[in-house]
Amino acid sequence: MKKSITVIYFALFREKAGINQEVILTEVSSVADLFLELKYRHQLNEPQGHCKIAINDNLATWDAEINDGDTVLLFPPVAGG
Amino acid sequence: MKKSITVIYFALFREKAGINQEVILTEVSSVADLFLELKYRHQLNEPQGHCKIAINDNLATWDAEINDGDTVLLFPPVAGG
Amino acid sequence: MKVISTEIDIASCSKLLVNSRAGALAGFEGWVRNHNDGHNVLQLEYEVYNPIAESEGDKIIQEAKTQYDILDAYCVHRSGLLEIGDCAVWVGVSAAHRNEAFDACRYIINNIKTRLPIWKKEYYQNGDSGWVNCERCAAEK
Amino acid sequence: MKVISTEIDIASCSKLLVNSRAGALAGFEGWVRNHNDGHNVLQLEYEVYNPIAESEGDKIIQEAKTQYDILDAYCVHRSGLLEIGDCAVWVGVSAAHRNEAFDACRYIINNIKTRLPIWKKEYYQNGDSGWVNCERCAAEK
Repeated sequence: MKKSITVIYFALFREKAGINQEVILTEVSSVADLFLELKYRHQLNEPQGHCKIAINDNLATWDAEINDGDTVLLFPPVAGG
Repeated sequence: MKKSITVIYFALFREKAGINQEVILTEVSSVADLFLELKYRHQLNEPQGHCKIAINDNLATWDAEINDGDTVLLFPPVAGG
Repeated sequence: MKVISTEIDIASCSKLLVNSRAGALAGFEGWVRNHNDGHNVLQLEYEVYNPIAESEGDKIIQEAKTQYDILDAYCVHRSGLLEIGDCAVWVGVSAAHRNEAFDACRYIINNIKTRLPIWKKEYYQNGDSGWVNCERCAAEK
Repeated sequence: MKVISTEIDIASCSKLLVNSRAGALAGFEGWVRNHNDGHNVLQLEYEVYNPIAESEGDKIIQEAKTQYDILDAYCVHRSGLLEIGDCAVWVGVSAAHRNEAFDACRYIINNIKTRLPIWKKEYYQNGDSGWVNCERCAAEK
């Protein structure tokens, strides 16, 4: 069954995707696989190791599971301070 | 020939000596020897390594020479900050 | 940890750490520089995702309190448009003794720079702009 | 380096280091604690021999500028009677990057504590008072 996921893009990723957010239907199960799918979809080429993903406002590990209805935040390389 | 030296005492040394300053006549030639003489004179028992001496407003090494007319500042162990 | 869009009032932040058992306050202020990697920077924009920036910042402060013998710590980060010389981030750590305060302050700012969802867009003199990626941060650490 | 007998205005001191090339300010504030070596401290008196404290302080700042890649540094130390919580010493260092600022700030405060003609007399709750000698400072370093 396909899952419905809300994806929110930040900073560089928002500019590259050309959108703030979108709802996608996907069959992937892990955060890492979702990241790959989104990279391909929007031609993002930042390496996974420099990026972060949050699910429902919590930072997630790359092997975390994606569930139907999740809101996923896609963070490009950060530069605080 | 005896040298006339003005000695000024600070903090703990001033309290132990019971005076702010005095003029002494001495035959010693080095700062280290003067320190020994003053320790004996006023029963000071702080080890030399924890103390400092200045001659005419400049910090001096222990082997520096004492000259007639010098003003010597006797500094007990410091505790800035 | 707080993310704010107005000027950081360092004196007020510092007062939050006052403690009669504290002998030391180590502080760090990050200022907007007029240059970066050879470019002349005119101004800077911070995009921050506040909910996670604040929760992750609190987590970093908690880690510092566990790892170092300190009394208190606090961090404020700006969001939005900043000019050269503006304070972008402040970290303060109080402790009985100074070594712990310095070590914890460094731990906090190092982690703030690499773990919080904060992005920096620089606007250059030549009209270009660009997002600063984390490569420089990693090298600086 | 300045020795003053009135409250240290940290915000004003900090402004002296503002520099558009600076990305980092590392700061240290030394506060009067309510305890030391198991004694309850009520207040503290700093005796300072200003001419050498200032010249030696300037020398320490100069050494820091030579040894670390920093832009500027400044230090203010109080003299006279201080209460618990008062700021006794402030050190600020500006640099392009933070590691140099932290290292230089630590170098300066470590040397301020051991090289300047400054003496600290503590007044305790039990009515006693005593000059703090440098043994604790050496251990703290």
